[in-house]
Amino acid sequence: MNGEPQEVLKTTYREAVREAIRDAMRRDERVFLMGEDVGRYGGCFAVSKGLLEEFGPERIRDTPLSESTFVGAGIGAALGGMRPIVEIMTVNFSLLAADQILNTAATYLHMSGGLFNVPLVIRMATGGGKQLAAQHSHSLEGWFAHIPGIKVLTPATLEDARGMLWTALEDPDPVLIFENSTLYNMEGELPVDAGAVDINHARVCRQGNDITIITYGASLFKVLDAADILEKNGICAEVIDLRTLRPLDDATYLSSVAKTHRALIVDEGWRSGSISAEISARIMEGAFYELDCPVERICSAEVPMPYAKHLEQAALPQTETIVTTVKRMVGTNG
Amino acid sequence: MNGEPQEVLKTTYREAVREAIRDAMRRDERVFLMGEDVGRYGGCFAVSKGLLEEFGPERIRDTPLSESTFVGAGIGAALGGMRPIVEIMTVNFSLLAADQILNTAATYLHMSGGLFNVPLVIRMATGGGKQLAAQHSHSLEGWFAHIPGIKVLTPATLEDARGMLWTALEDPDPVLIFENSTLYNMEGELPVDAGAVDINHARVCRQGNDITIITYGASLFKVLDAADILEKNGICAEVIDLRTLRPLDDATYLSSVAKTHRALIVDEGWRSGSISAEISARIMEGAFYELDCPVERICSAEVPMPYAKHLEQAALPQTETIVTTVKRMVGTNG
Amino acid sequence: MSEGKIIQKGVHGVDCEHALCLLYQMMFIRRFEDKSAELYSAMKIRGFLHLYNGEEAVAVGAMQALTPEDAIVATYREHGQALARGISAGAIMAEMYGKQEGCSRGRGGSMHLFDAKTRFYGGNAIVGCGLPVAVGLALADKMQGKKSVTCCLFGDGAVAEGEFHESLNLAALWNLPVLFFCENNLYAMGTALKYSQSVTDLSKKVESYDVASSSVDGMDVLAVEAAVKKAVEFVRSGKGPYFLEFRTYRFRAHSMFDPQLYRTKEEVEEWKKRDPIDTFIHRLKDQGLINDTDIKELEEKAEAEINEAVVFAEAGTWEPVEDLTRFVYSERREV
Amino acid sequence: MSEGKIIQKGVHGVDCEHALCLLYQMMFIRRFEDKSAELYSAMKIRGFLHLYNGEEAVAVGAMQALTPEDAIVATYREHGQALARGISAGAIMAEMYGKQEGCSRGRGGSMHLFDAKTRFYGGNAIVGCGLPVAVGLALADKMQGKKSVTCCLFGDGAVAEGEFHESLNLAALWNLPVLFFCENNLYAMGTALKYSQSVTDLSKKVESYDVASSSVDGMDVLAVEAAVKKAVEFVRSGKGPYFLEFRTYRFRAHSMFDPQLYRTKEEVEEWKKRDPIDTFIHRLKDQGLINDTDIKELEEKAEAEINEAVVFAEAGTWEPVEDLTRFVYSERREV
Ligand SMILES: Cc1ncc(C[n+]2csc(CCOP(=O)(O)OP(=O)(O)O)c2C)c(N)n1
Ligand SMILES: Cc1ncc(C[n+]2csc(CCOP(=O)(O)OP(=O)(O)O)c2C)c(N)n1
Ligand SMILES: [Mg+2]
Ligand SMILES: [Mg+2]
Repeated sequence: MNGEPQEVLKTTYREAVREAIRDAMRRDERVFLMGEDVGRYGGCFAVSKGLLEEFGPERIRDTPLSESTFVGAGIGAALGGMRPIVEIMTVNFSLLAADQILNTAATYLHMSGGLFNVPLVIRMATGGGKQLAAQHSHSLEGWFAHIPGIKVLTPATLEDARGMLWTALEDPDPVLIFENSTLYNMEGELPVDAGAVDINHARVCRQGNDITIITYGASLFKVLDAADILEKNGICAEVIDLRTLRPLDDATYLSSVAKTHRALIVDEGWRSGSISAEISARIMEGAFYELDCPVERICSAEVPMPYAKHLEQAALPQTETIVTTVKRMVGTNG
Repeated sequence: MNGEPQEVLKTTYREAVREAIRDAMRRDERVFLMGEDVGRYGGCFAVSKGLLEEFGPERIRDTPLSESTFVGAGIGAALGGMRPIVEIMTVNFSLLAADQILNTAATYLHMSGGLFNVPLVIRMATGGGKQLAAQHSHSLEGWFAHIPGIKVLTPATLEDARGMLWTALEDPDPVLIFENSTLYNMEGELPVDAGAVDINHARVCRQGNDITIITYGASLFKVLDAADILEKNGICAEVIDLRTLRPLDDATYLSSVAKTHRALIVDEGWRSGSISAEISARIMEGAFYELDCPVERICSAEVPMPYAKHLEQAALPQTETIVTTVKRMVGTNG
Repeated sequence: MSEGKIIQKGVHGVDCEHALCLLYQMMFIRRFEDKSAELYSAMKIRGFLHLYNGEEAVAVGAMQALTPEDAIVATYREHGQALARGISAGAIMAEMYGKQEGCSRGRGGSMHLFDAKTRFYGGNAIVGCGLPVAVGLALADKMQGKKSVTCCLFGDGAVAEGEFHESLNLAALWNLPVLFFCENNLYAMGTALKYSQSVTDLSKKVESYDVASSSVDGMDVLAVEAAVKKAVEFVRSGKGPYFLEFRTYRFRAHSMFDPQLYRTKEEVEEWKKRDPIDTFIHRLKDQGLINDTDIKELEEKAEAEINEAVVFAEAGTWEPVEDLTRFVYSERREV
Repeated sequence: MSEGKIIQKGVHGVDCEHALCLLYQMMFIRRFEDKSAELYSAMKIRGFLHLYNGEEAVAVGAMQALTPEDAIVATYREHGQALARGISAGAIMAEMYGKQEGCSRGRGGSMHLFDAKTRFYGGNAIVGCGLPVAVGLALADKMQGKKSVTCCLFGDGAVAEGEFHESLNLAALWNLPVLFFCENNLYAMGTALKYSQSVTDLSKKVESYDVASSSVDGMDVLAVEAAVKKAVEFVRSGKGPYFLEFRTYRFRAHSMFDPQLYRTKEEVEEWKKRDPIDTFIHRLKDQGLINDTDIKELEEKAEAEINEAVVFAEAGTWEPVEDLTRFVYSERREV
């Protein structure tokens, strides 16, 4: 890159995802979008607004409420040479398609001894924070990351919202993309020529020496806020956006921990059996002797999400808790 | 208990589960069993053989292949005052009912603000080792343990196969019981008056000072075999059967680690995001300063289960690996 | 209203008192929904809010034939269903405020109204998930020798879900006392029925399970009531499940986030001519059973009651944050 | 067989060569299954083994009308389906041995036979899971302007699954070229159809999606062939999906672990009178198209071929354990 300023555009996370879909549809006629209300309604989060008009009902397909079948049909279409993007409105409804995801999409390549791969992309909105209560607020991306055979992406930034889809579509295997619904309105700038991004590496979003804070998705911004506050308190946190939850990029966070000797994981999923447990276990296995104090986790409380705002906010990881926890941890000597 | 020898009976794990069901059906007329082929076929693992003849088709209900609906109907029946035992043939098919388990059974009490609890028991066979390949060999009990609102039991012994069901039926909330299908033929003895067992505590199956090996389900026996071999090598392992994966009994394994200063977790689930990651993370959080070396995990390889026997066996945790790993770990000084 | 009218027999032989009661309930629901929308804009209510305007006749008509022992499994568009079943407006409003005086302690919100006394099992927000639960409730009642029926409400969108098929089959196979009540408002969010069903005549599907069914004008509260009475009798007498399709229409957006790109204003206006409240008033007036003063009285009564509900909700208290993880597991053991 | 016979026209105008080819395929499958059972007892084959005895006419008849461009989604009882589609007996046998020369490299086993050349997409062991996949394959073919059809095989048990309902609806709604082939052998494991369906006439269900359908005697290979030909023509001409019910019967146990408590020996014997191979031989003999020597020849040929397959499997090699985690993700990137 030379020194000239890159041309940038103001945009939102929502528009970045939409632009990614549009771009994919234009580039590759095998790509199509299918899901509930992606067409005539314009997408339940307005992500696909306008795409029906641009690409027509053959390529922007409204489906009936049949999650298992339209996900399975996505698998079939992928096997048949297309590059489907299946939208499950929110992760909460993905449970109806759990069988197709785990038992079919994730196993096809293996059980056919390598004959049939499934180049399918499934997008879904995820996360709490909008007072949608117990059946509409799950953060199950870490849970899905348990499954071998699929990849799990969690774009937090505009760059990733814009760029991960294309990389996912180039992937020969099933990729799940989780868009945290609280991010859709996030504004920012993107280079006009923004395009595909790498999905194999975590990203160090902020350099620091005192502690490594590992996170992903919407929590990234709480962590960055916390890091700002901590800086004012003389604590310099290194912040890592995992970006991809499966496969995990161990090297990035392990080498950070080798530098900072402390690690905190912030994760909107329920604590027990979360992806943050996995990362803690891997730090245990890969950087135990580097640690000055135990790795800690800040996760969502282990409760189906309550509706009342004060309870919901208490259930989710918060900047303040991150700040206090880090202060305590950095105060600790191993 | 006095010194008199207890009267015992020879039995198998299968018979112990059957006896537990029979006992429950006799004691409480609200109890009934429902699932695929539990009646006329006699249960796909012959667990419920003879029960249809004894209790009739009203209480031993063969269902159509409709996992989501018969699990949901179990929830409804529990809400309606019955004490259903729903059998999902194997955990592999439970994915079709994942929505009812996570979004309904686990949330009802909470989203109704405590009004409606769901006293439902779901039993399923789990595990690999029988060359059933990629769609029939999952060990998802640890994965289900991520979900708040349910309890997860994994009986490994005859006592627990016999006793956990009754305790589960007395529980006001949904309980999932995972029976490892390789155990059904296991023989042993049970007191004639064997009955309900506690489900809140892990069990120290073998005392030792050199290392704590934490496991559950069918792996318990591989671990016990390994402990025997290790003993001959002068290494004395403490073996813990978790018994219940949600909620985890932290006290038992943490106090053991405080004694042995080393811990290994053996778990038939896939490694990433497994229950063993959670335990490792909790040891990190609760006993870091007690550790002489990093906690390690032996899990299944992250691969949909291959059919070929040598590959399947290579994918599963094995006694030999446990022995080598422990030897290496005990050789390590922190 | 004047004493005399109450004992008069009116429309279809329904007595006037009853007709007014139906009318009042519908008006009440309408006003309650409008108030909810206002309070949403005022940020007092949050989350998803799905209003029932236009569909009032369904819930009001349907609940008439049920006894307190019967069970109800409702959807996320269930304010009207809950009110018609007799859950207090205050408890519902407080719920939407997130107060612990709410019918679900503020844990549920608009989509999760619950009530034990009236056997109101939610407020369920996963489309179709209530169908199997209703089958199970009916099974429990039947196994216990009770004469109760379970009424399961769901939308036209739910018909596409696999659980619809599984639940109708199981209820029919086991001859269970379930009332399947489909509120066919022609849209599932922005997806018109014709884009989600290869056959839009839903009774065809139901036949294939050997479940008795009929379709009813869901904009006519008396037609709904009559149809439900028959269906309840059928089910209660042990003849197995019954399916009723209520042809209705949602006047407002799907939820508070819906630009309604998928239908025309004209279509909505056309349906509004069949407004279940206006048309019912018209009929009652035609028969000389009520006059404008009566209506005004009813409106004022509803307004007052709803204001009380709002006052109740406003005065409600927040559950302490320390209690966050309560109600994940029960606090007592069963026996 | 003597030259002359081959060109003779026989039963229903089917030429003799073709009839013999059908017969041979059925005999081959039968012998293959018996051999598999033997090898299971000899512990050469492990896992679940679901045999096709009694149902041979379905697969053999069905595959006749398909072209190599058509796709097939099969079940876990699919040896016969795979053989009839043209996957080599050696590759299947080696698969069941767990050898890397198997059609799925020994990773799949009996329940997961795959073949790219013949577009044979498994071997799927979750009941019903192939239905949506078939819908998607048909969608892909249609969107790419291909004239292919996708044939989805499933059992009567699968009809109860929600995915059946969802998939029939979607295929009909989108007018997709799917052949839904239901092998109705009256049982799902030990559950007779009448215990799993409120309406056992499956064509009733299919009507409710506006999907064309017919029921065929699955014990008559010529009837199957004729019905499938018509169905394929219908689907290939763009008229949408087609549902065929094959009425058949499984002569053996569900799998190798099945005491068959749920049916009587008499029932099995009754059905065996309709053995698709015996009855076909009988007809061919009646018409003087073959004699005992011919049959013996065919039997010996099958025996020899199957022995070769076993030799091939025995000689196969084990995939190195070091390769355990291959085929979890693809080894190349797509373009
Ligand atoms: C399983 C599932 N999929 C998707 C959604 C998102 N969603 C909420 S309401 C709705 C439309 C349902 O339409 P219908 O059943 O007709 O009920 P209506 O809203 O018209 O009353 C959808 C798609 C959901 N809640 N659950
Ligand atoms: C979803 C699911 N539930 C249960 C099973 C276990 N199971 C395997 S085969 C079978 C019976 C299926 O019967 P049917 O569809 O009629 O096929 P058939 O075996 O008769 O060929 C069952 C219940 C399964 N494999 N998948
Ligand atoms: Mg609707
Ligand atoms: Mg069958």
